[in-house]
Amino acid sequence: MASSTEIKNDVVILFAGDSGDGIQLTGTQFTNTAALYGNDISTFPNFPAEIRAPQGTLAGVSGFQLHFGSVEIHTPGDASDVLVVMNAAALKANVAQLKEGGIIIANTEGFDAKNLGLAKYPEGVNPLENDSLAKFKVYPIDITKLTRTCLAGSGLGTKEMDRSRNMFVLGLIYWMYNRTLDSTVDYIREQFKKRPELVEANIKTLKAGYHYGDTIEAPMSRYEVKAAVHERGSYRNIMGNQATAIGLIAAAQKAGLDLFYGTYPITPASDILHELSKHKNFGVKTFQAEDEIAAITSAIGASFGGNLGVTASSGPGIALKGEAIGLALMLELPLVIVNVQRGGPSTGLPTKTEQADLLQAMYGRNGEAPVAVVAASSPSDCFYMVYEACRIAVETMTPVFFLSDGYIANGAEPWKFPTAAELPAITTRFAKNELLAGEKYKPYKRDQNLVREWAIPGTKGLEHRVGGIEKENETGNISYDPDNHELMVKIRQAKIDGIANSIPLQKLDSGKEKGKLLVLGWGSTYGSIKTAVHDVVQSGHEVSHAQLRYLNPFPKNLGEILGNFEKVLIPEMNNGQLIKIIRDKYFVDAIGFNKIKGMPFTTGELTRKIIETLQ
Amino acid sequence: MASSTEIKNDVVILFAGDSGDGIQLTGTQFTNTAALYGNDISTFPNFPAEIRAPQGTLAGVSGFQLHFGSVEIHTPGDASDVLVVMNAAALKANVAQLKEGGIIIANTEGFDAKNLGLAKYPEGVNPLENDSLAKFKVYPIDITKLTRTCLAGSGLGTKEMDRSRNMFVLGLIYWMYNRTLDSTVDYIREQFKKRPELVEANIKTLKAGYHYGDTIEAPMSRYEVKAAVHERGSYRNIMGNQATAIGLIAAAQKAGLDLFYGTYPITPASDILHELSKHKNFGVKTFQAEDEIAAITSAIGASFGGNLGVTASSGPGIALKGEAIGLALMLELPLVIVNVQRGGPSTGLPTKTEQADLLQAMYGRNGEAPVAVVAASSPSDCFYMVYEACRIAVETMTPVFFLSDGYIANGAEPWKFPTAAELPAITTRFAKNELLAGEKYKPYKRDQNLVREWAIPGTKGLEHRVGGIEKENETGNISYDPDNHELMVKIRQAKIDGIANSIPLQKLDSGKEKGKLLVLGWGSTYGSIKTAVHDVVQSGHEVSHAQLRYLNPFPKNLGEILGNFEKVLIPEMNNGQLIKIIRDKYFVDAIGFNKIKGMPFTTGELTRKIIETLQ
Amino acid sequence: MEEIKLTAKDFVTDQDVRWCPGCGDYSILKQVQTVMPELGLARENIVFISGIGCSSRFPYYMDTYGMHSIHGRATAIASGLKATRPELSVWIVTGDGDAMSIGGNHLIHLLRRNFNVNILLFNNEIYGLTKGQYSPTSPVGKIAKSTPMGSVDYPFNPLALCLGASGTFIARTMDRDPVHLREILKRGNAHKGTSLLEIYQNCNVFNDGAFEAFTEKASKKAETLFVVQDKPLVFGQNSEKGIRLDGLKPVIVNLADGVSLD
Amino acid sequence: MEEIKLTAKDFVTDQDVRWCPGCGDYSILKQVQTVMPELGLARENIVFISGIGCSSRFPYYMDTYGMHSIHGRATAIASGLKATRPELSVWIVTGDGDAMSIGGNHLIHLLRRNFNVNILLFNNEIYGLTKGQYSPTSPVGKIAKSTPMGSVDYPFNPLALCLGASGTFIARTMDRDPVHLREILKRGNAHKGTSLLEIYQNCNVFNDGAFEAFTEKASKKAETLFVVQDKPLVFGQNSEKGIRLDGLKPVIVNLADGVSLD
Ligand SMILES: Cc1ncc(C[n+]2csc(CCOP(=O)(O)OP(=O)(O)O)c2C)c(N)n1
Ligand SMILES: Cc1ncc(C[n+]2csc(CCOP(=O)(O)OP(=O)(O)O)c2C)c(N)n1
Ligand code: SF4
Ligand code: SF4
Ligand SMILES: [Mg+2]
Ligand SMILES: [Mg+2]
Repeated sequence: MASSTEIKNDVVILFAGDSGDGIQLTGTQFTNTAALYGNDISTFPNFPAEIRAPQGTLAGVSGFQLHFGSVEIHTPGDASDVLVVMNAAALKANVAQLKEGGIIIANTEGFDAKNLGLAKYPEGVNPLENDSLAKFKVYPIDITKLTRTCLAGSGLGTKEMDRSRNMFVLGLIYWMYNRTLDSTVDYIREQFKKRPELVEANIKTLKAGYHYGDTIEAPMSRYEVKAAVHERGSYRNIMGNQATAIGLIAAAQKAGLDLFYGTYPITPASDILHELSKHKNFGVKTFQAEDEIAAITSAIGASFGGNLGVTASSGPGIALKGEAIGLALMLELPLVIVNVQRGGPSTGLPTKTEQADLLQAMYGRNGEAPVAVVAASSPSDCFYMVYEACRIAVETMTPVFFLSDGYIANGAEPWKFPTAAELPAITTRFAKNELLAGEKYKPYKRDQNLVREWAIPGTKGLEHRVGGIEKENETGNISYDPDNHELMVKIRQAKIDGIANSIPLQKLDSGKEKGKLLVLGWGSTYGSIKTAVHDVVQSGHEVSHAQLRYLNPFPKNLGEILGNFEKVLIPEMNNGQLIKIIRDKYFVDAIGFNKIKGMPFTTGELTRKIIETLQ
Repeated sequence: MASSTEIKNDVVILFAGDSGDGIQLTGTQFTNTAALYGNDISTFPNFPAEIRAPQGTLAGVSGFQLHFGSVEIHTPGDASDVLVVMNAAALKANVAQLKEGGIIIANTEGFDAKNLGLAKYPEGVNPLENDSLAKFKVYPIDITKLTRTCLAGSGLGTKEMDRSRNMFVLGLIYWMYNRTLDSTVDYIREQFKKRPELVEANIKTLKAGYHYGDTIEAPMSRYEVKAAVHERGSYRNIMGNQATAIGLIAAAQKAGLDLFYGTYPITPASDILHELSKHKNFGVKTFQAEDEIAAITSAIGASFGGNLGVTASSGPGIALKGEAIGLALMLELPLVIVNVQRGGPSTGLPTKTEQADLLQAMYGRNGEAPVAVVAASSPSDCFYMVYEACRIAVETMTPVFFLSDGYIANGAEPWKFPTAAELPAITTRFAKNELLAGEKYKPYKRDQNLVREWAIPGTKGLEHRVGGIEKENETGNISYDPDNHELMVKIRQAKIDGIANSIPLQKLDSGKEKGKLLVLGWGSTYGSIKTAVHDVVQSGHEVSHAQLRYLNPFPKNLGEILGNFEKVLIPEMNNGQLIKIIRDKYFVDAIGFNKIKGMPFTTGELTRKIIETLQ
Repeated sequence: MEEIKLTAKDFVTDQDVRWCPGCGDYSILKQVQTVMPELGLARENIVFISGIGCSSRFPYYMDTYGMHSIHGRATAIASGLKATRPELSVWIVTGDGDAMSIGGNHLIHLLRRNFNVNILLFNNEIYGLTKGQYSPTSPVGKIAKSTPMGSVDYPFNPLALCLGASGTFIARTMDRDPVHLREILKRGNAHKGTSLLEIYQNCNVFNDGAFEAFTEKASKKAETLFVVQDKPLVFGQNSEKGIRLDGLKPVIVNLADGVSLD
Repeated sequence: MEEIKLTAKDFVTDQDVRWCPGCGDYSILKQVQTVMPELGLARENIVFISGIGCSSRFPYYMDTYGMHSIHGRATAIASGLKATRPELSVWIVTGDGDAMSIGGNHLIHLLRRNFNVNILLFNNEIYGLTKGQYSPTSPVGKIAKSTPMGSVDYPFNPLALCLGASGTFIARTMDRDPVHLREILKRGNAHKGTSLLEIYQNCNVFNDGAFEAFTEKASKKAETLFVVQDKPLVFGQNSEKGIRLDGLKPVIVNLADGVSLD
């Protein structure tokens, strides 16, 4: 029997189950459908560290949280409205984050004795059968059985049938939120085109799930989440690593350069390589090197040859690149270093997020070795900031760090594809031979921004040598002269500082120009801080928010902004790194707020801290 | 004819010539003789970057500056009283640093047309023959000819005869300062024991040089520099790298451990390896690894096995060790990392000195990865501070950075050998099996200082696994738990901070407890700052001086000390690194004074800056 | 000595094994645990050191001393340990990427120095832990996550590389052949010097069946040649094929065609 | 094309050469500058890339494009350059420490990938620039700065290592044999794929005479064997010795004793 439809501004759904249950796929499908529908979205996949941890165990639980709405969405949400669990472990691991009165859809087959044991429930205890879930709306459904009956006679083995269980769930959720099955149906057709029987089976199960909503005895309510009012344009749902790959290609195209991507696989950066390796047609060369040192040095070789050299890794791999970064900055060649940060130190928490590599980016090399540093504030911002990293590298002839992290790398949000015209110009200045007769070429001659020319092999008459030993300014000849060394150190620093002239001034994301408290964030904490500040302001307080994306150099007006507030609060997903630089550089007695749990800030944590700081 | 003897408190002599002229040997010989005599001494060898740069060229000039006196000596001196030059290039490169009225002893044969050309003197110009040296006392001597005549009939070829020229010079200088030839004669006998004819030749030339002083027509005056009043004890003349090697051995012995030194050669750190490889008898194992990564990881393997694992390099090599340092701190094993700093970035200035690797030591790794950092303030202090690095590493089960630099590594000073009893105890706590029946061993159980035990392979019943992934506290099992990660990050930080309880409080080197200005230095700038502050105080100003040797953690009372002064001046041989940490940590608006020339500060530079700051 | 009385169980830890169901690593773990007691070593004198990778999780499952270190460096760490504690029995567990990509330099230098340690190289011709990129042992044309159009690099032959690095004991075995695997483990342990044991290991998630030809009943006999001291190189369904040197070129001959076994 | 008209002089830079008087590097530099004009390459299309070491100063003395990079990485840098600019003629200059100690991994992987570049490996069996420590090619027992009692490590045979890494062109020549050196340089340049040229180079300051046996008139004939396509392996004072395969074992035979040249 049909049931009432309630209107909601936003909803958080968490799909959870074994890595084998197709949880990530289910979540991604719903996300895409919602994106097409025009909802604003933020997602948070949460994988186990092992490829396939043992089935049914707590360690094996894979989750996909998605937050969609008709209003602006900036975080995956602190707690969920709907929790879909394929087994007992999935329930146990996530029920604490379910809102009171929230909905639980449980696959009863995943709650048999074996699974309850693996989930470490005491002998004979089944949460679905005692009152432990009293404050939630629980829908126990034998999804396995329903899927099998629906596919009976399909000729598929039970193993293959069970693989479609996630489609049943997806169908049911589509029904719950009044969504069409079209895009998922198209996906299924494409995905299994070589196996028509699977196309049929999956679509059948998807529909079965959808219709189950109507037929289910325990009446389920349906909800409507209207489309958000986005500015017009073609939107797509994008993850940070994809956005990074596309941003690199866009920048290379705009600069009129070929892209060379030298890397060595590492979680959570590898997907950028996977994405780029599909785009050879755009003049993209990907090189899976033997190690991180070869990855960056091959990129330096490519840059020397006139390509846009890019290398990427995560913390441990970046630690291996320090010496070579020093070489690149001595040579004064363009180089982009992508660090998709993860939990450290050492191998640390490979699949979790953290912001603890900022100081490494700033200081992780021998000698006075300044490089530019930028960071992305959201999945789609990865596109813009890696693009900026490329622009700065090419126009300043210097290595530039682009910092992302596991949270935005795998998280997704709807994104409006920019047109090439909308993107800032990138001017590449290859040196031409304009020497007068007998004149010697000076590879380290500089323009007013202290930037040298890019004279690439193949240019007749500009033959020259570069190297990592200290060089005489202009000529580039080896020089041990004491004064020249000091001059060169100062020039290399001044060149980086000068980048401040080509980047936008810092804007406040919200709040007044002057006031009691400024919350200063950087990188991926943007969404959580924005949401928290918004809530605090709603509750009648006065707070301002600024999010840094340019970290070295800082925007010129940052000092002035900081001076306008009585207090500055700096939340970071580390033990306090940006705050060290701010205190030193601006001599502002900023207050730190640190979370080091491999997880993004929740809005709640931040609002509490902000209000506490205001007192 | 004999000539008057004038008494002097201190004298600076600079020997200069081709790398082939035996300059370093001459300097070292005079240094040892002066040390035996009881003078206080400071030396500064200055090599060309090439093994043997072309003879006669400015790039090929090798210098050895030595400052000795009856008073306390803390620097090699800004300018020299005596300049001995074997050729024109040596004169040209160094005459600017000769005091007005200073003495020049020039080997005329090194001033022929060819050498004048190589030294880039204009066609036909010979400084010895025009009045360009009017303000100095010049003694042109054909040392080559005199040596050859003295060795005529010795049966040696001219090439071999000429190799003794430096002995002639040395003899003359010995005469000038009334020194006995004994120790050099002994050295010659030992050195050439297999070639008696060379023993005879060199001694003969040495004496010829000595007697030449009496016979020379242009009367030379002689000087007397009385012995300094040192506290009693057996003194030897020691270079920083030697002191480091001996300090490592002493620490291992005191801790009751074998020493494993895993390294890869690099200037200016290699001499530590050369020194240690002579001491296998002290349970020292040196391992020349295939690269810096193998150097440090082999040391980690040795530490895991219960040895004192040590690795050493200079800037570029240290940059390669970052990832492995992170592993060592995750494992919580003792490890000493020696960085003999040189000019950077990248290959930089390999044979010059710099202090630009402090921030790399503090932050040059991925994730939140704190390690302890100490630095030596003089050649002999390398012994004490590397000893401290070992003590902290073993007693805190953590990696510790020991920072030295090219200046003190190759510089020398007299040093009183400490007795084992005088050295602080080092308590090694190997875990014993005290488990109760059925009890599981907890490798990460901690004492009140948060330090875990050292359970080494071979200990029955304590079998356990360690790794670089985040671990559960106490058990050490892999853990992805968010709260545990934050706990572990805080524990690792607190463990390092806690070291402050086991190190001495910061003392003022000179000056009042409170006042207008504190000059705060770290590491090898000690001698120059001490001398400069002394001079400024002599001239009636009030200044205090503190030199940091413990950089992470800082001594507990540092904040208090800083608070007692109106101004804090921080001189560094870099572009400002310690100052960043001080400003952040103590929120003191310190003033930086930076020299980035690959050369130590001169007393003059510092006094001027101090006085300027006082105004 | 009492250690002789140890059983495979004594080498099992309390950690649950976290490899994918069906991974070849399980079989290797089992064989190693089975062989250990037969080596007459005291548990406390055995150390397993690994780098990073699925295979490198191995030490957590062996109840001996162990270190799960960083990617590619197990060989160097083991060198430092063995150089200072020669009495210990040191086992290195590494993958094809860990040993031959990032760890290539330490591997060849260990072989050159010939420390008395055992290297278990789990070769699944893929990067497992990072979810399926090609490795230095993947065949040319390998379609993997990072090579959608197929890889272009020539692979290493691990045995040839290790010979070139003057290795003194080099063997190849398979996860699916427990008997041969145990045999080789014992031989490697017996060898004084560095023993390199390449173990074909099936990654059933990202490179399933890479070694089927050698491991599956149907083809094993035809495709696999077991080299035994002083025995002729004979293989084939009914041991009808052999390898003979034609000058310097090894050629496959058919024993049926009257080629004698000498 | 006009480049043919270039002479050795055109490849000399204005930087004064800073090797020790008598260093074998001088002769190699001279031969390379002599051969360059004969290769029919435009100067602007030639790139020399080196690591760190005495030998690695080489690019500063060649008036082409060049990079004096960091220790051990020239091979990797060259790979990135060649992968993106295949039309360039890329030459790598490296030492025995630079190529086979710290740079060992990149070397074997470059050989595996077989990019069309030329590697000039200056082997003086010592670390020159750092003043005389033993290297991976120094013989066992080498007394050097870091091994006062003599080294214990077995050396690499560079050619064997590179073969094991599946190198496709591997040759050895000497600083003191200009004619052979020039010949090999041309052959290496002609080879499509990675050419590895090991060049025995005398370090007269820290390892003088390491190769005397092969280079000095007195012993050269007796100790050196020049391998020529399709020619028998003959050497000796009066070409009286030869190498023949006794089964798989190469043995030295005396041609006088009626062993024919086939
Ligand atoms: C310095 C560093 N670089 C890269 C990685 C990412 N990583 C972990 S394991 C691995 C390769 C795994 O392949 P293999 O060694 O063959 O082991 P397998 O998983 O196949 O057993 C990589 C690239 C890392 N952890 N550390
Ligand atoms: C990362 C790093 N480690 C170590 C060094 C020091 N270093 C410079 S050259 C060299 C070895 C030189 O030997 P080789 O490669 O044989 O060249 P050669 O000087 O003999 O020509 C070493 C260890 C360095 N410059 N950088
Ligand atoms: S990914 Fe492959 S190698 Fe790794 S555990 Fe799974 S099956 Fe085994
Ligand atoms: S040290 Fe040796 S290799 Fe280096 S330049 Fe001098 S002679 Fe040549
Ligand atoms: Mg593998
Ligand atoms: Mg060498």
